[in-house]
Amino acid sequence: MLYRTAGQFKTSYAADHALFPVRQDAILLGVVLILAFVVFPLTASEFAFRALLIPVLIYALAALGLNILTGYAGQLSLGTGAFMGVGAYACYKLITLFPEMNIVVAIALSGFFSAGVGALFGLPSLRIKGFYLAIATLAAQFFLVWLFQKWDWLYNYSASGAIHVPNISMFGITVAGPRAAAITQYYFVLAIVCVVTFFAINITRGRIGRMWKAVRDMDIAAELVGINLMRAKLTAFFVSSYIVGVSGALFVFLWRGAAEANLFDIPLSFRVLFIAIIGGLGSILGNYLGAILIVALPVIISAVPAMLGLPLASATVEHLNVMIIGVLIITFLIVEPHGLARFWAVIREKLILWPFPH
Amino acid sequence: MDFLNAIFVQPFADMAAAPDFLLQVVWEGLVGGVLYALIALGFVLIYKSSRIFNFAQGIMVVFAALTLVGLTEKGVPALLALPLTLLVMLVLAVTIERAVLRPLVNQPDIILFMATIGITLFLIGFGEIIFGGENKVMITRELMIPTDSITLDLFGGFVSIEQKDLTSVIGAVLLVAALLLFLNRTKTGRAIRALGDDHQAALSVGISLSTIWVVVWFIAGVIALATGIAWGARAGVSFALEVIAYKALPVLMLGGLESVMGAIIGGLAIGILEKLFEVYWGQPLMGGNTEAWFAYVVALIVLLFRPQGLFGERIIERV
Amino acid sequence: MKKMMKTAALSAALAAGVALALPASAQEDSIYIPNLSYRTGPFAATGTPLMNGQRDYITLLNERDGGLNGVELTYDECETGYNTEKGVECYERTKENAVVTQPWSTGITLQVLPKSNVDEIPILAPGYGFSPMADGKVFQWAFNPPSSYWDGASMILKHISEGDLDNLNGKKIALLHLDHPYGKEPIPLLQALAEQHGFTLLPIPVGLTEMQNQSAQWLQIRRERPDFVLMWGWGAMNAGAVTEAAKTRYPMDQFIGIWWSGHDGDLKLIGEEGKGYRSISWSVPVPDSQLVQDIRQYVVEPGKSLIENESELDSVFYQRGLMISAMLVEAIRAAQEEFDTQAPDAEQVRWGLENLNMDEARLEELGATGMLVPFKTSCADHTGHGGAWMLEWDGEKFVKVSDLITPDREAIEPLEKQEAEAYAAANAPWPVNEECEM
Amino acid sequence: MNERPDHVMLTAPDDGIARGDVLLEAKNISLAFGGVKALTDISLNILKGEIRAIIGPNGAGKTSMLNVVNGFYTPQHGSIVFRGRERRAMKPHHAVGQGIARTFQNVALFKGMSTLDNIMAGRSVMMKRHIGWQMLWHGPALREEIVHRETVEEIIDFLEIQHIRHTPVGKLPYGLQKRVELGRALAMEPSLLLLDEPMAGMNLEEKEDMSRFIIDVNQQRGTTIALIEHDMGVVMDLSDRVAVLDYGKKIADGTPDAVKNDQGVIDAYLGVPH
Amino acid sequence: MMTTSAAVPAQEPDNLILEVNNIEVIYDRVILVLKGVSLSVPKGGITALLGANGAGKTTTLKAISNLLHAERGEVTKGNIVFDGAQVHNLSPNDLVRRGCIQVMEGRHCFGHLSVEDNLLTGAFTRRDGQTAIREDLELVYTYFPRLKERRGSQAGYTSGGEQQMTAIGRALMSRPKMILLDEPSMGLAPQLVEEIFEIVKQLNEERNVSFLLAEQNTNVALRYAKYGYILESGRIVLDGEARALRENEDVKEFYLGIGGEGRRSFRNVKHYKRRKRWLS
Repeated sequence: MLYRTAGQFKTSYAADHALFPVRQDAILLGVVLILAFVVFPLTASEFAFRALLIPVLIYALAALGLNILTGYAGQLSLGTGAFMGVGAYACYKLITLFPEMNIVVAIALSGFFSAGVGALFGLPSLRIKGFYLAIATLAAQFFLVWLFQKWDWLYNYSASGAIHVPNISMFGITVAGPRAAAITQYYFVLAIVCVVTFFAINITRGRIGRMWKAVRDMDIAAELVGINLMRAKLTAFFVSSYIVGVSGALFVFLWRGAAEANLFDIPLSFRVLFIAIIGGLGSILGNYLGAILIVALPVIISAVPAMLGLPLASATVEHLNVMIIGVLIITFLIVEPHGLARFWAVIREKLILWPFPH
Repeated sequence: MDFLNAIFVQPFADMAAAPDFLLQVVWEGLVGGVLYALIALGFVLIYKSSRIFNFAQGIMVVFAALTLVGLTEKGVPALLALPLTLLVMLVLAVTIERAVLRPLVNQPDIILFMATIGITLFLIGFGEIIFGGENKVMITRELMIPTDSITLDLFGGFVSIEQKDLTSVIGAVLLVAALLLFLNRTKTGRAIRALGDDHQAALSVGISLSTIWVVVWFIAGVIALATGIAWGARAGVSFALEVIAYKALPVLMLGGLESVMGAIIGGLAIGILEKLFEVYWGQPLMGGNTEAWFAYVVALIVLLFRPQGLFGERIIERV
Repeated sequence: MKKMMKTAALSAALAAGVALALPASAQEDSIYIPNLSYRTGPFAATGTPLMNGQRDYITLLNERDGGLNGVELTYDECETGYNTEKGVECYERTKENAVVTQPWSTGITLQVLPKSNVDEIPILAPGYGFSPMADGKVFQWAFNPPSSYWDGASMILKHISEGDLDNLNGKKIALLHLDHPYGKEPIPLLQALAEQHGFTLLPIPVGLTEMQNQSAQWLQIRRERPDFVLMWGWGAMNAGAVTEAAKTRYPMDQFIGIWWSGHDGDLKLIGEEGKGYRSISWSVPVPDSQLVQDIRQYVVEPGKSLIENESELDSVFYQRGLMISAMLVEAIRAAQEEFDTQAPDAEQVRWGLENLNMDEARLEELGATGMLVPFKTSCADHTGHGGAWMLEWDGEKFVKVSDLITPDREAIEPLEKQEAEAYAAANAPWPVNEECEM
Repeated sequence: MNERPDHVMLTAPDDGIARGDVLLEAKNISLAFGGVKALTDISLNILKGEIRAIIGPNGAGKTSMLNVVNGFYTPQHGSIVFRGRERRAMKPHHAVGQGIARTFQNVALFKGMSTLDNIMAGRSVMMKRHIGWQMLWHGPALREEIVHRETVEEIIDFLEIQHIRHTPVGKLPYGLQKRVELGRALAMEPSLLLLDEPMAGMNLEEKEDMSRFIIDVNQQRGTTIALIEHDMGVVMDLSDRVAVLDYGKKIADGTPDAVKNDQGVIDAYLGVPH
Repeated sequence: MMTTSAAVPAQEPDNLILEVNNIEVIYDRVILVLKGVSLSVPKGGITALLGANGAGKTTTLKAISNLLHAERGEVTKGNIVFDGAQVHNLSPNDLVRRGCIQVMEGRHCFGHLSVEDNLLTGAFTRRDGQTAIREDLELVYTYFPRLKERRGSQAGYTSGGEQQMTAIGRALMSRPKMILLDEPSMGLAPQLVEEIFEIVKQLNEERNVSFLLAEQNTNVALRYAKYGYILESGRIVLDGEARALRENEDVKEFYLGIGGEGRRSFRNVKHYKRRKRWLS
């Protein structure tokens, strides 16, 4: 009965098109936002910010970008890491070429570079499908990482080939760079992630989202109801890569503080893909749930033996960790192939009926 | 002009000037290509029979090689370790069939693909716990693989051919021949091909999926072991071997996910071409390491013109 | 009903928030020494003996002496797999009570370096990291004793040119390096020296994914026929390179590696064929030293070591691991004495690292005669530039084949200064300690 | 609510062609897939405002013919004249733009989307607001969404599928899926509607309903309809003219009665009652 | 619609090779396709399952041969007895072993395999040795002489009729007691259809193979079958002796295409029936 939807009637299409037609959903979101904006900042330690909260948000954003491409438009991509790299390097160049540029502007602009590169590598999707396309996106992955290494202009000819985030202030507060406080960075990331998520929800439920989903569910039929496949796929690559690029910029500027080309290599792509799939393809919420599971879980698992006082070597813990993640992925795929988001949907449906069984 | 010269003229002049070196480059590429082809073959077999894009093929190479070496390190004689390793690969195949494939039957491709990444992670962790992560020496001598090298004096220079490379090439050829014989001449082989052609029909005539899957994953395991021995003899056995699996993926694009011949020819072609490109164009012009992406870009370009790959059949879409 | 739901949700949220404030592993009566180790992944082969050495040295102190001046040393490994991302996570996880951080990868060092001024935890990166960290005025919290990569490059050149770099005029020197911050580190110095002394530098990068398949790189070497090949290799790359060198018939006596490319395990892979390969090193294994005997007695025999067989005790990397811990412990000891405290904090340990004096007498007291180059750090000099020896593979083990070689500081120092200043400028505001005297 | 609401019908776009004139003409169409002939030299026309049926045994090439008409396949020979314009090849989405909509033999709905979204997808061509407005949702994008939603709701009312508005279509029974698919085609406001086996898998009552929908669409909106159907009763009752295909060739064309009594048709398709 | 089953003498259970009792099939856990279908096939009989596209014929056959599982469908109610044993939990492989094999709609030959290899795959479940299999291969060739001529060609390049023959021959190779034959006439010229059905009849008479055939071509099917069931929207709406069905007015009207008298034209339906059919 906690989740009763009965009695909530919609009297206009506008109301039916509201973000949360069900009141309880809105309340729940409110609670989550209070948690994110008030409770966590009050309670979290610096370690929690840096190892849990900030990465969860950034990874969720990257997964959201990928999800638009894979979950909504049905184009499997294994090149997410490289597109994050494009965003990060673009932001780095913008900041170092125009030191006066506001960091928000720089991050927003860097997304466009990644979007452009993404759309370029999305071109093959017009002819190639399925796994062939997935492998084609690996071409982007390997080529771009190679480029990040070889094109020394990108990292301002630094000897190590790494880029470093300088101290950047906004309104007198240091938001990026070594001097930035974790809590500031957390709020900064949270704000951007919230805004992008809001936009993403709107895009995915409107005309463009329908177009993508149609292409995903049956591209031939989509073409035959008048959807321009090329437009639909390329916008998906564009929007997806934009978000991924922004997440890449945040990844380096608001979290890592420095980066080398290898950071954007294939494990990063897979990590984001895991998040999107475990969270649930074609769901916005899923990205957050997936990120919590994939990013936070290893951190917690590695802390468990120490808490229990088990004398396990750190390497063994790490091996076990890898094994557990592997098993978890398989288990989740078996139990709920549609991801955590579907899990939540089932729970929500149960809650609507609760306490009655049917 | 200099630029064009460096691209279109100089490399060929270099090739002509040092034919022994060119031969050496081609040979190196060929040896690499044979291994790519083997890995691609493992992918193809599994894909054909179960529509699973088996990402774990790379880690299976490592796991097989590690098991072999690990067993010898624990004091098992090499000639006993080899069948034992095969047994381990069989157990692995059965386990994967029971624990992963069977519960996930009929799921979308991407789910199965993710599951094989899950298997990859599991095997990485498991392998490291059991065998440790350090670089190990392939038991080349114990397996009676010759390790000397043959130097051929040619064109006023020399071509150096490692006997173990030669052995792995010959071994690979024999393995492929045996495999083709198995696929074409035996009941199980016929069933595997049938399954690749038409899943439903194969089920309908009573071909047992679980049996075939175990067989196919086991064969993939055998191929992995062969690859592991060959590659391990070149560069030692460690988890870094896993990355060669990435090299097999463009081979698959080029050859088609379902074509055995495609995997072999694609593998050889990519092995040789990437080496030539790296040595004559990549290193002088682009700062090297082009092998990281060359195969992908070639495959991508080919696919743009032939979306079904070099050996795939034309796809006719129906509604 | 709605209210109840809200309360429930809020309290759940609070609980989650509390959980986020993870308990730190604080212990009052001990000194917490975290180590960002890597015993997994493609670099595990080289990491493991180093970590074993570091760990066993600390265990020895705790077992034999009951700690350091009565305080237990808590050695804690956090596994990074040589992965920069994991490394940073480990850094964040362990920094709370740490008196030092040992990033164990040039990539992680570069990540942690900008934070050092803020977090105020000294970075100890012996023989790795950013070479200009030697400049203690700029990098107040970073230490890379006893020699930096640039020192290493300089010493190798000095050795192969028989003392006079101008002998290299007209020669071609290849730098086979891991395409990673670590491998790229010596390039600026080598380039500067190449210009100065008229030799050609040919950097040959090996990608992380190509470590075991270097045939393209060695084909290039065969074509270019460099007079010397220097190697900045790590993990599986070393074994691959030495194997390929043997195959390409590149003369082993023209092939020299940095100290991280001198791992017994790598060379054992090719045995006899690797004979003549040299690796510069600031540590030398001394199998029967007092220290190693103590380790055997107090750590290995009671089964407190993680080593897999005793022969590992005599390997270059294991003993180097011992020496690294020895440097750290000596710094802590110095801090204890200076500040008259049992458990010095990070700031005090930093002082200890700045005033490290590992002379031969001290080494002898530690039972480690000849195991480490003697060196001395100061406020301005965070490296010590102790120099190194040349080791050569005799087919079974590495043996010392040279006297102590010292780097050509005059050539290096200006470049160090310049790079350090550039770094500070790029990371402004970056505090510079002008009080240091040279 | 026994009477169908009158305001439902979105009228077919005025294409300047009078009722009874040729709307579409296929001339000498031949189509082959890698040597296998699917269609051989087929000519047929569709008149404005009629219900035109194409029948024939399975594999006779009926669906291929529809695919040629709406641009999904490009024939090797022959051309299509639609609304007076001749063409060999066109992209399917252009065909939609010109007013050709269709349904599919094996329901080609977007399975992961709700009924509402499926039908809304049919209006993709008519929705123009760009991504900037989409992101914000409020303002023009929302207004556009609501305008089209109203039209779609009319179709939903007409087809009586209100109750499954928010159900993912993958979960609907076959008969309802067919109806949703018809709704999606209607949302495109076509002047020519191609229906590929609209009655497949339906029982008599459902067929009667579907027939009524087809007739209403045809009569009230003036939409020209071409349909493929196996149920001879339906075909004979509904259609104005019937073309019979067999082995990719046209073997008969004419009024239902003429076709029914054509000996060639009886031999090839209807079968000889023994 | 009326049911004529009462008019037929009850079939003796031990004479039945197949008995399907009130099965319900659900796809993807939500789509109810069969809503309680019961039918039976006597030993040595040819029984036809008739109905329009999408009525559930194929689903019924797949439920029996257990190929449903591969399409995310499952039997949620009822049971299936083949040759005296409950079989609805067995794998297709087990069923073939027990002698029940399906020939799928649209032939489904293995396109890249030769005709002979196609036939040999049918013997996958057999354990009685090469000679026996070779003998059966020759037997199949005597029934389908055309296949012998084409034995070496890739099945994908043979004609529709040859593929249908290959598919049936392949099923024969498993030495079945019963063949579930799905739409054998699909896409075939009338003459070929007759040819195929003649062979079915021969096999039935000479080899004592029972058949359950799903057909849209009611006309042909009812000429060869002894008994028939008519399926509509997942329910059996009519069943009876083939002869009786052929005389039935409704069947004539809806399935044989020969106009019954007094039938209401679809054009004359004046309003929609407002019933919640989706709940059924």
